[in-house]
Amino acid sequence: MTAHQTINPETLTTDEVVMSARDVAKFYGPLQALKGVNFDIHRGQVTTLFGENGAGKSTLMKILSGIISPTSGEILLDGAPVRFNGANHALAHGISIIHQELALAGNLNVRDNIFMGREIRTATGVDFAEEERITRLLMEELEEDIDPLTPVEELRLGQQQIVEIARALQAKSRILIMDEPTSALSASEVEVLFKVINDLTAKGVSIVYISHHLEEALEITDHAVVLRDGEMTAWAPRSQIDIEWIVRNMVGENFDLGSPPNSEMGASALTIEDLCVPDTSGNGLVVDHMNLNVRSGEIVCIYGLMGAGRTEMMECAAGRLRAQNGKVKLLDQDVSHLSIADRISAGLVLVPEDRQRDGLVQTMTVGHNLSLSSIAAFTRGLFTSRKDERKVIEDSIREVTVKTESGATMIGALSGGNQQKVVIGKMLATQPDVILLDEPSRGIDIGAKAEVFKLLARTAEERGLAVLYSTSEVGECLSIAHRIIVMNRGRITAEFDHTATKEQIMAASGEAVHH
Amino acid sequence: DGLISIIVNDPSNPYWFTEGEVAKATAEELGYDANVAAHKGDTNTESNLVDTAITNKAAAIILDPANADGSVGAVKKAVAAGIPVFIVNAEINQTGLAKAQLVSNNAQGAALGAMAWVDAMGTEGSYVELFGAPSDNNAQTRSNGFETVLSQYSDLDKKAQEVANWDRTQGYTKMQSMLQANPNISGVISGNDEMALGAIAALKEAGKLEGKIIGGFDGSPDAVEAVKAGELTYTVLQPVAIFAEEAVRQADYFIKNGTLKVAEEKQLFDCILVDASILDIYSFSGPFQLDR
Amino acid sequence: MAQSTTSAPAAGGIDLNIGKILLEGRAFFALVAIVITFSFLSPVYFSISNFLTMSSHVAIFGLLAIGMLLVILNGGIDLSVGSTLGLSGVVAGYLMQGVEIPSAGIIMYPPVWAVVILTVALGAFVGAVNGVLIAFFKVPAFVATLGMLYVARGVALLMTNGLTYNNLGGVEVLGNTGFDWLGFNRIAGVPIGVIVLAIVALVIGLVLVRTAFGRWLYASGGNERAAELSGVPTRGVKISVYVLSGVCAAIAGLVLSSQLTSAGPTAGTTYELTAIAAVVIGGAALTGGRGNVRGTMLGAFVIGFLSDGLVIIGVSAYWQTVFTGAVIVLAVLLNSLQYGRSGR
Amino acid sequence: MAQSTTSAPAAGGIDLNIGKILLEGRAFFALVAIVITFSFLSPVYFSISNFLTMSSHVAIFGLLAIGMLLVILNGGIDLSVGSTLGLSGVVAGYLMQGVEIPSAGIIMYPPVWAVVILTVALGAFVGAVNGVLIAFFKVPAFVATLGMLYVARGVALLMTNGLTYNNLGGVEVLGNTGFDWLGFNRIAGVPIGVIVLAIVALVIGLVLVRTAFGRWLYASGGNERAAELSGVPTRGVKISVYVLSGVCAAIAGLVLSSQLTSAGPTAGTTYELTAIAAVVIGGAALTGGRGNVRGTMLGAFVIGFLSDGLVIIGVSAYWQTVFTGAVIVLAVLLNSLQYGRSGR
Ligand SMILES: Nc1ncnc2c1ncn2[C@@H]1O[C@H](COP(=O)(O)OP(=O)(O)OP(=O)(O)O)[C@@H](O)[C@H]1O
Ligand SMILES: Nc1ncnc2c1ncn2[C@@H]1O[C@H](COP(=O)(O)OP(=O)(O)OP(=O)(O)O)[C@@H](O)[C@H]1O
Ligand SMILES: O[C@@H]1[C@H](O)[C@H](O)CO[C@H]1O
Ligand SMILES: [Mg+2]
Ligand SMILES: [Mg+2]
Repeated sequence: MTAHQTINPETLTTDEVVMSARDVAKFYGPLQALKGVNFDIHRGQVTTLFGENGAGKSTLMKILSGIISPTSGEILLDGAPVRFNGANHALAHGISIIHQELALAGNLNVRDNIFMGREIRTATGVDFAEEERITRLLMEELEEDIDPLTPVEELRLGQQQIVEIARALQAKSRILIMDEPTSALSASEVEVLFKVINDLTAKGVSIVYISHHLEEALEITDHAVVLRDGEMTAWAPRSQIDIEWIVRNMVGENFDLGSPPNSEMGASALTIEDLCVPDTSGNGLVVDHMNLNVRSGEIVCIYGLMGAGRTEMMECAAGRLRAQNGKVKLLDQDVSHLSIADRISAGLVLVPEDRQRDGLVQTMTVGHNLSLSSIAAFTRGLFTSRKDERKVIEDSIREVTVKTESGATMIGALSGGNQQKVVIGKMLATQPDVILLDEPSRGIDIGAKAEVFKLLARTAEERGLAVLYSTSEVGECLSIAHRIIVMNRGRITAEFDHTATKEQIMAASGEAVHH
Repeated sequence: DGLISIIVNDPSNPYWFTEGEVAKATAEELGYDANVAAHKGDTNTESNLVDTAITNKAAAIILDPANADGSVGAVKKAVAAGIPVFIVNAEINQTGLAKAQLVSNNAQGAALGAMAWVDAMGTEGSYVELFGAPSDNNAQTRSNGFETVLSQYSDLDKKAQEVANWDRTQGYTKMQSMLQANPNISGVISGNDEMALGAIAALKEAGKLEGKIIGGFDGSPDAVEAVKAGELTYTVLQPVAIFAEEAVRQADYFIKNGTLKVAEEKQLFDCILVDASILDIYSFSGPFQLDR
Repeated sequence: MAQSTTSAPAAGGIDLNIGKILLEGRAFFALVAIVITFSFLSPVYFSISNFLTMSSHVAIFGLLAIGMLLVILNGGIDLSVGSTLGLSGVVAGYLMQGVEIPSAGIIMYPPVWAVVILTVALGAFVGAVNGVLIAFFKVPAFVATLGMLYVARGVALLMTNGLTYNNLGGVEVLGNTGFDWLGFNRIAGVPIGVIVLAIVALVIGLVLVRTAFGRWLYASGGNERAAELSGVPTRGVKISVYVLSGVCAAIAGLVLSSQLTSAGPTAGTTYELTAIAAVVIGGAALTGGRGNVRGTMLGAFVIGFLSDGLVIIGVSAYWQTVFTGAVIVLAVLLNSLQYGRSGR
Repeated sequence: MAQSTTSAPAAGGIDLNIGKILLEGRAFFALVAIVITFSFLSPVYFSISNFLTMSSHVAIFGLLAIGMLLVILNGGIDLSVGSTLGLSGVVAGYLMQGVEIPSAGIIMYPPVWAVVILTVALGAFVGAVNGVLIAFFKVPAFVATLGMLYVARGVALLMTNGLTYNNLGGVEVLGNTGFDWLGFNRIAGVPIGVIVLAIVALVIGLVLVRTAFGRWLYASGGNERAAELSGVPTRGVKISVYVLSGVCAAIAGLVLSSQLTSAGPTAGTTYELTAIAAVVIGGAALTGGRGNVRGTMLGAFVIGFLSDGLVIIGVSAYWQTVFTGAVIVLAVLLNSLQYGRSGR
């Protein structure tokens, strides 16, 4: 039955518990996301919550922060039961949350986002000047050079996440929940955040922290809790845990991200020559005279900090962005002037960075998402063949091992990792020669990550596919890639083979190697 | 010398189109500049158009009012600005404002039509009525006129009445539905020609046009053609070309002499029945212009 | 497997599985309720002949609604369909009167098939202008088509000087007879207008579920950026839907003017609202990507059968207005409660 | 300091910084171009008295457009404003005629201030019905307000039987005179309607930039989920904007019927389209979250000054229709090219 019967957190800690969940269950229609969870938050400490995609982490946090109510069970605050009706109610009790999916209004500026719904008021309306002053202080604290009056839509993803963090900090809560606050942050930004967290805990603020970057999370955690399929499966203080412990409790076995496959390297599949992409202002270059060559069967990883230009390089190669200069060649054919669709049929495909925005059609089923790029393959004359399409879909589901009831399931019902596999499967179904993947591991759990990498390694080996992927986690460079390329400010600054060390790679990226 | 502002309802109806064109031609013939504008039945637009005429320092306004009650304010405004207003086609419910109101004698026309309708129909049978836009007094006046005559014959049975807003398409669909409910009617009486022509299309489509007595109102060119073709029994010609011209001439007289050409404010212009027998004798020299 | 994908509300269709109809479309219940109510209130309502007549009224709105559906699936809107209908009728009428070629000093009388083709081409052209404004110049669909609503209507009025073309029958010796066939004839008792609607609905339904274009349309309406990156020619799709909407409006214009055997410049005024209402009652989302032909047809029938029913039982015109509004809201209310979706 | 927030396109405003106007609003250029063109074409166009007259015409659409702006900022749309205007006028007219209380056997003549308050309350009620349908029952705004368009119009027609209330002047002895003051009087030469518009624009402009409600509105229009998660009472905001839109429509109805000294049930037909056009020409995005009062006012003036100008120079009604459509598209085309934004 439920894990809490065997593990009782209260017997394992002497620290003061400020908030706890007791036997909390949550149903979304017929789906049970939480199956009776007990969870404690300790004063002035960091409790980290680990778990696969869909384990129920965010659901639990939304309950604690008053956004949704539990189907059953109760929440205790300082030992007394509470019922929140809405986020503001929880906020009034000193609980705030950094949302996993950014909750910002892009049309408003930074200041307005931080204070929306919690205005500082005077007799004549909102005290904008005071709000702006506080915003400036927050940005200083987070060591981010962002003007409070910049519209949020003009910020890059990482900066938006900083705004989200700042908003939670501004609330000055005694309990601060951070649901994957770092998924778009650079290593140095993460460092600043950790410094802030340490200051907060020193002042007695309690933190709940969720991340799929296990190593990173281990740095600051005081207690680790593991959720699996809506149940709590393990609990331990920092002193008793390591990565292996987390992974074992999360998924039941140990994963590694694989090693470079023994594929037969063929001729060069993708050649990028002297590529330049202008930045949004049009004055500088995001991709600066870049040259790159990937052979068929080869897997190349691009490592770089935020803003290094990886996204732009890939989007330009795929035809989404216009190059200012340079050529993109596919198997010696110049594809620089082809449309996205023509590049796909020529064999060059992209798995975009933001799968919700650019990868998936939320109104369609898993099957229709999978078959979207290869409709020609099952069109007979004027019409599509249902039989042939079914085969394409079923083959894809098998090949990329999507966990879904059937192709008829709506895409939104899948977990993040499985959604990511669908985006990859859609592109693989076009039988490409080259696949570009922009941060394919963002926001997916360790198990799903391993599966994605395994899939890429296998396809490279069996089909001779050329793979180019980017990542912001060094650990992910040293997995299946034959070669690692480091990008900094639009240029390639270093190149390694798979025997390189993390320190070498990080140093070449211009990143301060911490601890 | 001077501008005459002509404000009509909606020139997408040939009746009002003729009204505007005749007035404009007359004004230009008399040496004025002339503007034709349309309020499309909206009293607000009408009031704006009157303002514009005031801005333009018009010497006179020829107005087909949007609404018997609702247009009074606009006329007052023009009068207050010292511009003489000559009302055409439809009345306003206040006297002493406009210099003249030249309208067809709708009650007389309706009675004329209804009597012709009874002549063709005989004193028994069932029928339906198509009613114009309720915001237009003429719709009620004509319907009342029909009723006065037809109710004298107890064996004439009115099965249904529908509003079709003077519109041909609405006349068509409403007629089709009424036919469903009353498949055996033998006649239709309509408040204007457009609706009657819609009803004819519906009857034709149902294969039931043969032998039906259908009465229109306006004397529009399309209706005259339909009378010639034997589809429409008659139409009641409104002398719109006559009173539109006359209104401009009275305005001209007033501008030049400062006195009224005709003392009475309300001037009714009798309608003329146009049926097949009349068309044998007389012919049309232009839309709504019957040569006697 | 993949087959059952069509159970999702996104999938379009001409699939006539009864169970699905019952589950999916509350519009279906609304229609049944309307038929039962009126059959009860009037003895003549429930008859083949009345259904056929009502269907031929539905044909006009139904044709507009199918074009509108395509546009709405794409996440757009087309306010110009009523005006395009009017303009198309007028152009057809103009062509039927004979085209004078001043240089040659002759009058050409194009045969009816040529008139039909030219009119449909005109509808396509109007749609293409909308499409280009929207896809290339990034004018919001609401605005581009609102502008076209005025421009097309104005052009129709200018062409006719407000008058109505009346003699659309053609003349035997000129070889251009047959125009009124569309509106007047019946095949096996079914009015041609209804048959035209059925064919268009069937073709578009098939296009939506069985062709690449259909899939592209659902994808670009659901998430345009993702569709583009998946190789969907999103601009081409966008322009195509407006062109198709223009074509549907032109066909509706032809059917209507042949039913009336006349073509006036004000035909179709405010029909855009009715067409949108039909699409939305039929369960499509104005945000794009969701909806199908079956639902839209049900929506059109709900509106048509309701308004004709009210006329047949003799409800006053004012009450008809009130009822129409209430039914639009009610039908969609049921849909919304079902899907729990929000939107514009 | 706080003032400079208006640099973001999102922020609303009454700020009159010339540089910003030039940069931001192409509508401003459109307006200047219109004034110059017509001043050139007609000697009477460029005069204080004509500008005041045209402004009092703009007042009606401007009031509707301000309400519409709020709704559009929220990501919605309100098609019912024209009907609400008509209904409000009729109700005001009804109240001015005296209300018979059958049980007491007397006729009550509410004073003008009471009539104004009751009418505005009616507008608020109509808006609240829209708002509740949209916020609680998740009916898409387009549909809910389309339904209301019909229902409100039908009720107005039923109340008056299609007729128009004419004697809105009131009677001295009954103590209900003064209704026509709104429409007829001037303060320092400026028509009251224009003053009412200016006050409403100023108040709403202030609310948008200076209050929490304004920020909530922009936030929930920009990203409703985010706003809700941040504790913004998004449902309350949504209902409020429809209520405010109803109130604006009621005020417009009062101003109009007092200008006309009569109230007819068909007043305001199709005005919703003009109001939307004004808002969009003024640079607001139909997707929500972007737009401001200044732009909307410019948009309303562009439309009003254009159509009056066309009448003054005597362009035919048909060409007016064509020009109106073309200007709507052109003005927005300029905006779109500037921001490179797409949308509905
Ligand atoms: N609003 C919702 N409606 C229906 N199901 C939901 C909803 N939100 C979450 N779920 C489901 O509940 C389960 C738990 O989701 P939750 O978001 O809590 O996972 P998570 O642990 O945060 O995963 P991740 O690491 O991907 O963020 C999943 O199966 C998810 O699909
Ligand atoms: N500090 C910065 N200030 C301003 N603009 C930046 C900054 N960093 C990045 N950008 C811009 O933001 C855009 C997106 O950068 P992004 O972070 O996506 O690049 P990237 O190399 O793909 O990194 P990643 O894929 O890791 O996010 C680029 O146009 C870049 O020029
Ligand atoms: O008198 C006119 C004509 O009958 C026209 O057809 C409709 O409006 C009426 O006022
Ligand atoms: Mg989560
Ligand atoms: Mg990137």
